[in-house]
Amino acid sequence: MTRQITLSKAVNEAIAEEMRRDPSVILLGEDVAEAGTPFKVLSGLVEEFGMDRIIDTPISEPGFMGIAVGAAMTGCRPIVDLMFGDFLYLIMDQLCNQAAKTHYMSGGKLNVPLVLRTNMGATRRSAAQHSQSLQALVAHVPGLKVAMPSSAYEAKGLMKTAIRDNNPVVIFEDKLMYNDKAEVPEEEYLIPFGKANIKREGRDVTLVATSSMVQVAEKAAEILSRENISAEVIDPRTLVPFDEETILQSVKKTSRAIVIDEGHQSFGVTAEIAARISEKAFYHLDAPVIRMGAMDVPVPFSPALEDITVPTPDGVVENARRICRGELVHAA
Amino acid sequence: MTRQITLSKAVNEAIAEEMRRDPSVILLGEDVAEAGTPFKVLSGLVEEFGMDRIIDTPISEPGFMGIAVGAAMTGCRPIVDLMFGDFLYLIMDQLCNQAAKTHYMSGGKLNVPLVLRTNMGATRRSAAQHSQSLQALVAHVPGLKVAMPSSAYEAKGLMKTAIRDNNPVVIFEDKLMYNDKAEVPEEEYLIPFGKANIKREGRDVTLVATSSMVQVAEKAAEILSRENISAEVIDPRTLVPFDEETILQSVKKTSRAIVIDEGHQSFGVTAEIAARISEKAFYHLDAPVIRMGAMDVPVPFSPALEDITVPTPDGVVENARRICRGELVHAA
Amino acid sequence: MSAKHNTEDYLRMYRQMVRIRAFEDNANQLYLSAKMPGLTHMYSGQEAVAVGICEALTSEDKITSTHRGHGHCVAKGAEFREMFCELLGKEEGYCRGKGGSMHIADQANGNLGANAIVGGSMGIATGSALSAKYLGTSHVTVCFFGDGATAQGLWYEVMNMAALWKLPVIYACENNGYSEYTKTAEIAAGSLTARAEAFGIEAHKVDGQDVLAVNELARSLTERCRKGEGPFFIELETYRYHGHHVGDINRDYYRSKDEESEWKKVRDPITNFGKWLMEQKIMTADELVEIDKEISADAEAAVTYALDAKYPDVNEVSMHVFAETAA
Amino acid sequence: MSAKHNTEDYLRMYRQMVRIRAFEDNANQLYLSAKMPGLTHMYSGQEAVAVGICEALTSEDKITSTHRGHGHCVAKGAEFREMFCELLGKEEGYCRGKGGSMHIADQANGNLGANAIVGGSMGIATGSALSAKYLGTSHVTVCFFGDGATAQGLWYEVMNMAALWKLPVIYACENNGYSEYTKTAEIAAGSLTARAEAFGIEAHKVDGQDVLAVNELARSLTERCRKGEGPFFIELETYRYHGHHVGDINRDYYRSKDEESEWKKVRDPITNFGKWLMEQKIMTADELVEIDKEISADAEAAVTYALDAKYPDVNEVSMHVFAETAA
Ligand SMILES: Cc1ncc(C[n+]2csc(CCOP(=O)(O)OP(=O)(O)O)c2C)c(N)n1
Ligand SMILES: Cc1ncc(C[n+]2csc(CCOP(=O)(O)OP(=O)(O)O)c2C)c(N)n1
Ligand SMILES: [Mg+2]
Ligand SMILES: [Mg+2]
Repeated sequence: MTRQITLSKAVNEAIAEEMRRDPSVILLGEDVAEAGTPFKVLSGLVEEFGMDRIIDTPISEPGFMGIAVGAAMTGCRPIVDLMFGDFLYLIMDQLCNQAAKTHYMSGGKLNVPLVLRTNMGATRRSAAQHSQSLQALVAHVPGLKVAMPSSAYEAKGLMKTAIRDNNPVVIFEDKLMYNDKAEVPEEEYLIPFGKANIKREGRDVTLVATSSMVQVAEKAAEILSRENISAEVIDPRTLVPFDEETILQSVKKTSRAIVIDEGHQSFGVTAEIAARISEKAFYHLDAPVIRMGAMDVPVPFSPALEDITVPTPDGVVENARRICRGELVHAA
Repeated sequence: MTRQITLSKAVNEAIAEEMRRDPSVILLGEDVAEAGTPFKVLSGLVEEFGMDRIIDTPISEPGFMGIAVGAAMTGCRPIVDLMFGDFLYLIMDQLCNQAAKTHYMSGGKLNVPLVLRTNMGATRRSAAQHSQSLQALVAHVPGLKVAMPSSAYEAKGLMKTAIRDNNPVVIFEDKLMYNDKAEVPEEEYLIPFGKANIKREGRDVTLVATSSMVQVAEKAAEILSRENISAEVIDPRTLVPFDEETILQSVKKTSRAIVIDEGHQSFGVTAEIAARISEKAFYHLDAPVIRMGAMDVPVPFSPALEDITVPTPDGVVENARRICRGELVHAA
Repeated sequence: MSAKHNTEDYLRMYRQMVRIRAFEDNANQLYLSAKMPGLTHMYSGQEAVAVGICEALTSEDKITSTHRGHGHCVAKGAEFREMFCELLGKEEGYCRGKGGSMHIADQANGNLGANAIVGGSMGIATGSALSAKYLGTSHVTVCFFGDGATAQGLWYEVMNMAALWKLPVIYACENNGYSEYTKTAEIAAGSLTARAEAFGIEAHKVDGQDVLAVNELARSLTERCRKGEGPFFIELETYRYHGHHVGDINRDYYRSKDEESEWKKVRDPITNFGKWLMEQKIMTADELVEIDKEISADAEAAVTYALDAKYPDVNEVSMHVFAETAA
Repeated sequence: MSAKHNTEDYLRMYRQMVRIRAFEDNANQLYLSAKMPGLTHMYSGQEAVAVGICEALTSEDKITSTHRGHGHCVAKGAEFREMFCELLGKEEGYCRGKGGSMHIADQANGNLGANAIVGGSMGIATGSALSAKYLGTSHVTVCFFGDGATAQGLWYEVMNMAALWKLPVIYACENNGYSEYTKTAEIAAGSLTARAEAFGIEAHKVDGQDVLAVNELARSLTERCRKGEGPFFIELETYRYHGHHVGDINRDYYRSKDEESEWKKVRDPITNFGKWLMEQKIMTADELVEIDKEISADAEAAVTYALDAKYPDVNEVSMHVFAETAA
C-alpha cells in the first residue's frame, strides 16, 4: 500500500515509529515540543511521547549538541534538532571534535549513536545565515555519516536507518521540500546507507544529484529526453558512506557525467564526486565531468540575485547538451 | 641579502614589521604575550609592542574571534592567534557566519580585515584533537582567503600580504615546520595571493602540493629524477584565491598530475584541485589525476598508526611511477 | 536633568518611536500582501528600548542589532527609503538588497548590523568596544539582544573579556518574555542580572516600556563608559506585539490574547509617552495626531518608492565577496 | 561520619593519591628519557581533588576528565598497565593506543574520557546526567575541569540546562591558579562561584589539598544529586607541581620557584594526609613508607610491561572509525 505524504510528515513518522520501537530514543532542540519546530515537522510528537522525550532547549546549540553526545555515550539515542543548517558552525566542536572521534579515540569502546537532523537549501529569501548547504563540511570529517534525502520516501527510510545506526549521523533536509509529497508505503521500510538510487535510467549522460537537486536533474532529464538525449539520474542518498560503485558503473555506460549539489561549488561535494569519477572512470569518459554547485558567494537576500546562485534544470540541460554534442564546456 | 631563518622567526618578523608599519594592527590569543605562544612563535612581540597590542585572552576562542570581527569592522586590523587548527571548529560561527559574510551582506559597506593564524599537521603524537589539517573547511566558505605557507619564505611573505588584505584571511602554518629554516631576504617582500609557485620544473608529472607536502613532493621529485622521471612541483601558496592557470599549464605540459595535501582526502583539498585539473585539462591528461590526502580516519595517537595516515615521499614516488609508466592506479 | 532633556529631545523620542511603529506596520502589510520576500520579525511594542537607548548615543557610537532589528536601525538614524528598499531586496537598500531584514546595517550611523545568528553580534559589539579603547576614539557600543540570546555561551565569554579589559560596551537585553514560542522562564535559570554581576559587571533592570527611564539610565551609563567605567548590563522588560515573525499568526498555544491586549492597553510605550507629553503640556493631542499622520505618510511614500525601485543588476551577485585591497 | 569513613576508606584514599603521584613521576621520567610519544600534562599536586571526589562515587557513576586527566583516571579505578600502555601508544592501552594521554577513557569504571579541548567535556558530562534522569539509572556524573575552562561559553550553556532540568551533575572546577602560562586572576573576572549561583546552582568552595574535606563535600553532594537536588558546583583550590606540560621546564617568567616550593612544603595533599593518619594513629610512618614502596614497585613494573608491549597492528588504523550496527 502506498500513499502520498509530505517530506515533513515522512520525517515525523520515521521519528515516531522509532521512538515507539526504542524507548532510548529522545529528541532535543529549540521549540521542538509544543511548537513542533518552526517548520512544524515535529508536530504531535510531544503529545505522544511527552516532555521527557521531546525536549525543548534554550538557544544553546553547542550546549545541547554536547549534551546529546554525552547522552549517546551513556545509553540514550538522541536526535538533535538543529533549526537551520547554518547553525552547524556553532556546534562543529561538539560534532566533529567530540561525537565524530569518540569511538575511534576510545579504541572502539565508547559509542555515540546520535542523529543530527538539520536542513539546507537556498531560494527561500532567508539570506546568508539561513540558507547554506553545508554538507561538504561534515562529509569531510571522518566518523560522521551524512544522509541527503531527496524526497519524502528517502526522508523516512534514511531517518529510520540513521536512528538505528550506532554512529553520529547528520541528515540534511531541504527546507524547501517540507511540503513536497511523494509515495511512501504504509508498511515499515528502511533505506540502507551507502546505496545509491538510480532514479531514472539513461544512456547518454549520468546526472549525479543530491537532495533537491535530484528534482532539478529529473526535470532536466525530462527536457533532454525530448531532444533525444537520454540522461541517467542517480541519487547517492548518503555522502558518507558513498556508493562509488553504482555511479562508476553508470558513467562507464554513459561516458559522461554532471554532478549537481546545492552547496558552494569550490571545495564542495561536487569536487569529491567529480574527482572520483574522473579518476576511477578515466578511460571511459568522453568529456570532462561537469560540476554544478552553488556559486561561491554568500547567499544574497535579494530574489533577483538569490535565484541565480543555485543550479537550475535549464543550466543542467545546457551543460548536458554541450557534453553530449562533444562541445567542450571548458576550452582546453 | 639572504639568510636562513626558521619558519617561526619568519612569522614573527612578518608580524613585527607590519605592526611597526601600521598601528591599527593588534594581535589576540591565548598566551601570546609573555609566553609568546606555546610554540614560542611570537616571543619578543609583547616587549616591543606592549600589552595593548599583543593581547592575552582567556580560553574563549569563539569570544575572541568575535571580538576580532568587531574590532576589524571598526578600524583595527586584528591578527587572531588560534593555538591549534583543531580549534577552528569552535570559532566557525564567528569566522564563517560573521567574518566571511559581513562585507557581502552589507553590500560592500563593512570590511573585516583580519588574519586568523593557526596551524595544521599530524605526526606530532598529539592525537585526534590536536593534529587536524582543516584547510578544506574554510576554503569552502565564500568570503575567506586561505593561505598555506610551505616554508619560512612563504610564511613571511604571505603573512605580510594577509595583514594588509582587507578581508578575513586564514593562514595555516604546519606546526612541524616551525623550526625548519629557509632563505629569507633581509629586505622587505610580499607574496601576492593567488600566484602559485613552481618550486621545481619538470616534464613528466605535475605534483601539486600544499604546505609541508611541498617538501614531500620535492623529496619524491628528487628520488624520481634518479629514475629519469622528471617531476614538476607546484605550490599553490593560497587555496583561495586559487591559481588554476599555473597548474593547468603545467599539467598540459606533463599530462599527468598528483595532488598532495595533508587534510583528510575525502571532500578535501585534493578533491577540488583534482576535479579542476580533470575538468579543465581533460584533453591533455594521459592518466587519471591521483589524489593523496590524509587517510579518512581521526588522527590516531599511537606512532605506529599515526605515521601511516599521511602522504609520504615514497607514496608519491610509487604513484608517480605508476602513472608515468602507464599503469592504471585504479583499474577501470 | 541634563541638557538633552528638553522639549526637542522629547519630541524626537516620540517621533522615533512612532517612526518605528509606522515602519513595522508597513512591513507587516508588505508581508501580508505577499510583497515582501521571506519573513521578518516585528519590533512593535519594544520601541522605548531602541529609542531610549539610541537617543543617548551619538552617531559615532555603535550598536549591534538582532533578527528583530528594524527598531534599532530606525532609532540609530536610518531612513525609511533605504530600509524598505533593503527589505524588498532592492539596489538602493542599505546593503544593496544583499542583506535583507535580518542583516540590515547602516554603518554611516553606527549600526554595525542586524544578525540572524541569535547572540551572533555579542563578540562584534565587544570588539567594537575594544577598538574604541585601543584606538582612543570615545565611541561607546551598545549590544542589543533578546532574553533568548542569553542562553548563548558567547555572551559569557565576551562579558568576561569586557570586564577584564574594562571595555566601553553596554549589553542591553530586551527581555520580551519569549524566545520564539517559549516563555523565558522555561529557558533561563536563575537571574540574568546576576549572570552579569558574577563577572563583576554592574547590572541594571529597567522598565523597557518607559522611554524616559530607559533614556536616563542609558545616558548615565554611556557617560560612565566614556570615563572608562564600563562595561554595563541592562535588562529591559518589554513585550513584542506581533508573533515571533510575521508568519506567526496563531499563537494562542504559547501566549494568550489576554496577555497581549493587556500589554497593548496598559503598557504601550508610545501611548504612555504621548499621555505624559500631554500631561506635561508639552504637546496637545492634536499635535501628536499630526506627527503620527506625517510619519505615516512618510512611511507609505517610502514603501511606494521601494516597491518601484530596481533590483540590483545580476552582475552584483559576485560582487562584494571580497573587499578590494590597495596594492 | 558515614560508613565510608573508616580506616579502610582512609587507606584507600591514601593509596590512591600515592598511586597518582607514582604514575605521574613515571610518566614524567618516560618523557624526560624520550620514551614517551608527544607531551603530557602532570596531575601531581592535585591528587586530593580526584581522589576525594572519586572515592565518593560508585563505579556506576560517571566522570569526564581533561587534558590533565591521569589523576581522574587512576582515582576512578583504572590500572597502571593499561594506562601506561595507552600513554605509549600500545595495543593493550585502554584505547588500544589510539587515544593517548589526552583521550584516555575507561568506560568500564565510568570514566567517559579525557578531552583535549578545554571545556570540551562539559556537554558530555551534562548529557550523561540527562541519561541518568531519563533512563532512571541512579548514576551521578562529575565533570572535572580547570579554572581556565571556565572561560568557555559551553559551561554556561550546559549549567543553564542542568539547572532547568535538575540534572544529577556536579561541576568540579580544579582551580590550580593557572591556565597554561597565565594566572587565573588575569583571565577570570568576578567570581567563579557567583557564576554558577547566577543560574540558581548551589556552589561550594573547598580546599582541594584536603582529601577529607573534598570527600565529605563530594559524598554529601552526590547523595543529594541522587535525590534530585542537583546540579552543584564546586570550586577546589589546588596547585599543579609541574609545568603546564612535561616540556614546560623554565617557568620562572610566569610562576616563582618560591611559590612552588611553598605549596609542596606546606600544602602537599599526600604528606598532610599521611601526617593526619599518623596523628590519628591509623598508620605508622613505617606503614606509610611500605605503601609508597609497594606502589612505586607496581608503577615501575607497569612501565616495564608497557615499554615491552606491542604496538597495534597497522590494520587497526582504519578500524573504529565507525561502530558496527546490527542489521
Ligand atoms: C543561533 C541561532 N539559533 C536559533 C535561531 C532561531 N531563532 C531566531 S530568533 C529566536 C528566538 C530569539 O529569542 P530572543 O533572543 O528572546 O529574541 P526575540 O525574538 O524575543 O526578540 C530563535 C530561536 C537563530 N536565528 N540563531
Ligand atoms: C579549546 C582549547 N583551547 C586551548 C587549548 C590549549 N590549552 C590546553 S590546556 C590549557 C589551559 C587549561 O587551563 P585549565 O583549564 O586551568 O586547566 P589546567 O591546565 O590548569 O589543569 C590550554 C589553553 C585547548 N586544549 N583547547
Ligand atoms: Mg525574547
Ligand atoms: Mg588551571
